[in-house]
Amino acid sequence: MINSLLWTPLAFGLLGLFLPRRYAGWWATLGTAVTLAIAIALLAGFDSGAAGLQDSVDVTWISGLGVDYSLGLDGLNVFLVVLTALLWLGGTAFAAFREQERPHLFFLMMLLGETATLGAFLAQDLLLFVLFFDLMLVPFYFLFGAWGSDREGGPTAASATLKMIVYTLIGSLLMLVAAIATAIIAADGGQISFSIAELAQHPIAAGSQRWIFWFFAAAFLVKMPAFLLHGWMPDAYRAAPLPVLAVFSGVLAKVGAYGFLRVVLPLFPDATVQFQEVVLVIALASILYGSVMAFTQTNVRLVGGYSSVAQLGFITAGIFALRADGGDGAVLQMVNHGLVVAPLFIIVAILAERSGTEDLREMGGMAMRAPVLAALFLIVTLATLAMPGSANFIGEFYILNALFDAKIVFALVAISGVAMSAYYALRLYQRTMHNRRPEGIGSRELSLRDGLVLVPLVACIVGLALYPQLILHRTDRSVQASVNAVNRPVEGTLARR
Amino acid sequence: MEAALFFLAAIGALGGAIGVVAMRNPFYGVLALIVHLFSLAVLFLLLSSAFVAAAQVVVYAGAVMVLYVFVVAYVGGGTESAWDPIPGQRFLAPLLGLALFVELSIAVLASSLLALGSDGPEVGPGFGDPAAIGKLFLEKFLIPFEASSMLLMLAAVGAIVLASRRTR
Amino acid sequence: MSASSWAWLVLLLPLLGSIVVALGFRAIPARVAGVIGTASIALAFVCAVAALINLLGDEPEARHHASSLWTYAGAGGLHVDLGIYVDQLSVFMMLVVTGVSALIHLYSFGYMRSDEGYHRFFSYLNFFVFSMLLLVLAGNFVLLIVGWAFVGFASYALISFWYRRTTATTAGMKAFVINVVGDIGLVLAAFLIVQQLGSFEYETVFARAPEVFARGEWTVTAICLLLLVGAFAKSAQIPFHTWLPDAMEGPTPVSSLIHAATMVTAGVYLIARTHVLFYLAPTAADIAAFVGLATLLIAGTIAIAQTDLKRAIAYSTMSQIGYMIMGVSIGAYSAGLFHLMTHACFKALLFMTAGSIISAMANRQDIDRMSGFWRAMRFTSVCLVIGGLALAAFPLTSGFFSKDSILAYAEARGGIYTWMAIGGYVGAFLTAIYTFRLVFRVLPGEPCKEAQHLIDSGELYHGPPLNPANEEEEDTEIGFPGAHHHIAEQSWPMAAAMAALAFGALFAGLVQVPGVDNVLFGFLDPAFANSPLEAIHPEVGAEWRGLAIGAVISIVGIALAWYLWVARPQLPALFRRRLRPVYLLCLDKWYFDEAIELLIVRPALAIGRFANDTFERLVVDGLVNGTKEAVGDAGGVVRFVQSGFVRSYALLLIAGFAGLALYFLLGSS
Amino acid sequence: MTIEWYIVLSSLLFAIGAMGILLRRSPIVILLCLELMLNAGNLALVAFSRMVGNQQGQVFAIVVMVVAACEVVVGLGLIVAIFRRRLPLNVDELRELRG
Repeated sequence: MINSLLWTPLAFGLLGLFLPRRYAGWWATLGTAVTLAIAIALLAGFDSGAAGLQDSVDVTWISGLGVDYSLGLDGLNVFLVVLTALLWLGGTAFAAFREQERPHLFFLMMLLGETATLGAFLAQDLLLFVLFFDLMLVPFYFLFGAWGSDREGGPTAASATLKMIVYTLIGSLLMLVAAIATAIIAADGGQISFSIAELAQHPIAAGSQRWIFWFFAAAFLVKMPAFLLHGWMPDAYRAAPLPVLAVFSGVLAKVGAYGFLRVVLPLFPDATVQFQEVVLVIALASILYGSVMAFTQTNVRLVGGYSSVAQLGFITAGIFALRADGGDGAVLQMVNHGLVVAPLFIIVAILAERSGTEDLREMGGMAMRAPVLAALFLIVTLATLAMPGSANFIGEFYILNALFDAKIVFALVAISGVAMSAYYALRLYQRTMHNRRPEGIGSRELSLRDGLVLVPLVACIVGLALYPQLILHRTDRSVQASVNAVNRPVEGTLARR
Repeated sequence: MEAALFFLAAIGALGGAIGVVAMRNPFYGVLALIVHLFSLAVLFLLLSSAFVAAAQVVVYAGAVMVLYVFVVAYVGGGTESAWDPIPGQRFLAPLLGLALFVELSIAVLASSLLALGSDGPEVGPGFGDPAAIGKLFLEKFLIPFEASSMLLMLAAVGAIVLASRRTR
Repeated sequence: MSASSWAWLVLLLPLLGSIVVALGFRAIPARVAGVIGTASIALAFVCAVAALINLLGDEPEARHHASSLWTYAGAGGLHVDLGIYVDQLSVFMMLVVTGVSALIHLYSFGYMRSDEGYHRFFSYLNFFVFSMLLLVLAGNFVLLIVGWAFVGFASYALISFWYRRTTATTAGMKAFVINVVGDIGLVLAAFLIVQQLGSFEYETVFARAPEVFARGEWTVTAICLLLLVGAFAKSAQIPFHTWLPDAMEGPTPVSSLIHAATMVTAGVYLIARTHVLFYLAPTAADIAAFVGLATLLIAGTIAIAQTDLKRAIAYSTMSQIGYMIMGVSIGAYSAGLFHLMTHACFKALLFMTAGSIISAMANRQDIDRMSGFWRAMRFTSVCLVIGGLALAAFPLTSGFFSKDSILAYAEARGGIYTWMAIGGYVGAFLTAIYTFRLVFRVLPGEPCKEAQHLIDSGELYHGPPLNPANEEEEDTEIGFPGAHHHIAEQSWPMAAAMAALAFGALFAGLVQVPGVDNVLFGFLDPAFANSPLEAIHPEVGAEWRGLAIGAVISIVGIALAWYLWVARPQLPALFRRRLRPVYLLCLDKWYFDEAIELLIVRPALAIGRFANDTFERLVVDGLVNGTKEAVGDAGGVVRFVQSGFVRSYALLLIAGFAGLALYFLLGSS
Repeated sequence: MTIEWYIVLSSLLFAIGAMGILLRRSPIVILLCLELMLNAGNLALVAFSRMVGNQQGQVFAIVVMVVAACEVVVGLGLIVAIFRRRLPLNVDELRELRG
């Protein structure tokens, strides 16, 4: 089951190469739909009472190095897997509704991206995780570089992509080194194993944890991206084709946050405790900086991009509150943010089609003849600003509550990001949909096809708003296991000091 | 007798090798290599490896060298200029060659291979004859054998593709 | 059915109405949408009455029920139910909200008739009622916050309902952001509450609070101050009030419903709901009372100087809510709620009459242009006078009894609260003056151009639609407007709604006449029985003394207004010249907007610009470029090696091999 | 003669071949030098085979010859292709790998 989940997209992608160009997009959409069906079936069979892995696969892969082909579902990743499948379906369908250049390759890359991302979420072996984490880069490198748009007076798509790749690759290489070092140090001359579960049983010495922690953190923080490591984001976001950006921003950023919960907390508990406040400072800086930037941007994509920086800051803060409720909130918020940001970029694509520009200052009044689009956009906007009543609010509420109990000062600073998010999200909505309509900006209703993509996503937002417990209930056990790994050695650390 | 033969062959091999490196004209280089290969064949015989020696003569000195001669004749000799565009190459290359020789020699001679100082064990008359080698190839080393046949075929195809008169 | 089942139904009906109208915007004709919207609220009112009857069936001490549908969010030690809490307070609020809302829906049915966004309007309006009911019915703090934010959103959506107006969208944004600040206060309060008391549920929190906190302890004070941030933002109390006057950009029924009768009183409800905590935090309660007092005075002075009809009424709303906040903060819970109820009636009525007049003025709101409407619109004028009398607390109107019950309590509590009562009477004097300033400027005299047109032709005057805020010509393409709003005289739904409210404005006070009957307090008081402050009751004699003072103040104020604006109309201009600084201070709203702009908005934008222009370029990209240069330098070395000469690669290869061999040789010996 | 002699001779030939590769610029000569190195390896293989009294070394000497033959074929094919394209037959001027 889990194997078919992982490899279905790639299989469809490869088979799609043999179809006529016309059908490549539909075939890819079918592939993502099948993947989503499998993911939902897995979710339906998910036992929320269990903390451990479910549906796991564990095959020895490279026995000499102790690398296993090991996949598994637990509360941490089950919803992220479903989210991945869902957003990929949306993004692929949205792309399939439009003419693409070289459709075979485009959709192959999309589907390869899905397999890689699912692999990163599912991997239970450190080296396998690193492998998939890096594999994710490959399709997006091509998608951004080859199908992206060059910016007048700015960098070309290729150079923007190169910047992104250099950033993330540096992080990835550090992570690779760190992963190998972890396994070797943990093995201590014995049989090397990369299994995350086994490594968590024998945490390595606190001294080694320190540098390894930062190597992993570098990879994850770049991916998110966090403050000061986000330099690649503006150029890459401006260059990326929007359907691809929807899945990229919706899912790939979460891999970084997920990595903290899956790898860093259980494997490097001492370093996590030691550097908690440093990471929190980075998270806070991301929240504030992302928010401030989001409300000064004039490019619609960058509003979304910087708001993601802020949101990922919240998620990081939730994880590094090192409390169960913070972790729960972080996982919930990862799903929420994915669910929100993907439709946001799809809407941005629709708006850009209608107005011929991506500059907020040149837009306006588009709600006029497009009430359905306006309503959907409004819901997405409200969810983006985490209005109470949305699942995003519950996520932020949990995160901030944990932070409030753990480090009150950080919580007080972080919460100002909430007010700013209200401003930038509404500003985006107002400047595009409301006010007077400049000449030459079309106000057309959502087409049925785009509606088919958007409405289900928005329905998911509304559904989760009514019942966020759906996620919280299933993640709680696993998050606690992950967080307890940190809190267990706290006393030991204190004693050692 | 054996020693004399060895020294003769060794001098031939060395001379051939130096000739390859030193001759300005590739054509002479090829001829020097042929001398070198024949000398090596003699050395192989001294090491009671009849089949390898025969293969050396037939395959190398025969077939391969003919190819070289053809190609050199085709592309023309052409001597190299004395000036070397890479700084330091002239100076470093012999140095490294010397270093390699010294290191290899030390590595082998200083190793604790006991039989190194001997002539080797007595071997029967069948040692190294085609039958023995063939038996090994077809039994113990079947996979390398097949692999090398595959390699040969690929190389042949590759050479045809590379050298074919296909205009773009 | 139990009271809580009825309450669920009350909650459900407006939501259903909203969803049906929204989804059926293509299928349902506009009129039907209006009927659905209005009927769902009217049904909700009926259900609320049913809930009341059910609740009255219980013993007074047992009149509270909690009910929950499902676990909304429960993990990691937190637990939130989707639950409601029904007691006297929530039933009372439910009745006020659904009752007034039903009438305002009816009014909107006529008022918005020719607006293009009819479906949207009713959908939003129903959603607002749902949100408000969620706010008052919520059974825990998280759900309270949800309702709190929902009404904020509904308010935003309705303020910027005519989204073609840039002034409307800006005002909506302002209201929303200030309300979010309030939400944050509540969220932080909820964090502290769950940290200290371990639950969000009202019942648990209020039961545990007296055990956990000592009176005056800083934590409970902090909780209450944070709650106050939320309450002030929502109830437009200083310094969070600046959004309310701007919110008048919305259609008039919205001003009537949200920004007069219901939403802005949420802060009052909140303080009443958490009175247990406020009792434990006397400092916070006093701060709230003082802010209420300050607001009622400052807003009163501002209202005297305003020339925009709706804004003037908006400032009077702020002022009246100041009374309520003061009341519930000092312990006059039932009295504060009493004033909330009467205020809902007469303020909604006043806005409706204002809407009627503005329609007749072709959407102009400047009272300097208005006069002589008494002859043009008799029904509207009568309603305006009734509303004005109730607002000015003219004897025997509803406002008369409710305002004085607050002040009488303050006097009875003594100490500094006596001074608050005096401040309250000063405020009442101001109220009478500014209210009748409006009445006397609009009604008597020679009819203005628009009024004359109405008298002559019986039709509304139609000018080119202008934005009342900045006199810009409106973009009438779609969404806006209102060239054809309607007036009460010509639209029976509007007239019916106004008549009902006028009845309430005149007689609602009679439910609670000192020494005569005790219907309202008798019902509400048990809900506050757990606060010792509830035990203080002003004596009947003292109350009547207060009523007498109130009556004198009211009549004197009205007379003064008559003298200034009817008998000697040149006097106000003289005052304006002589007392120019004071006049400007009032006209410019005490410069709160400017202060907020200077202290918060400008710095935030400056930081944003700095981040965008400087920081991003120098530090973030600088970091990158620095790295790039470092990589470039390293690349120079590599490039030297990477010369493209195959032979130098070979050299390196062999050198590497030789080096490796050397390493092993040295290592083995 | 003892095996040592053969080994030392093999090392010497290998070093000469390596040196030749480093010094010469004509691709043909470089190929020839490669042959030298391969044959030096062959000599070592056969010598060790004799030393151990085991024919496996000879087997691999023959495999090396096969590889050498392939390399020659491909290498010469390349040279012919270069010549056909009228590119200079000088490895220093074929510098596409420059970074």
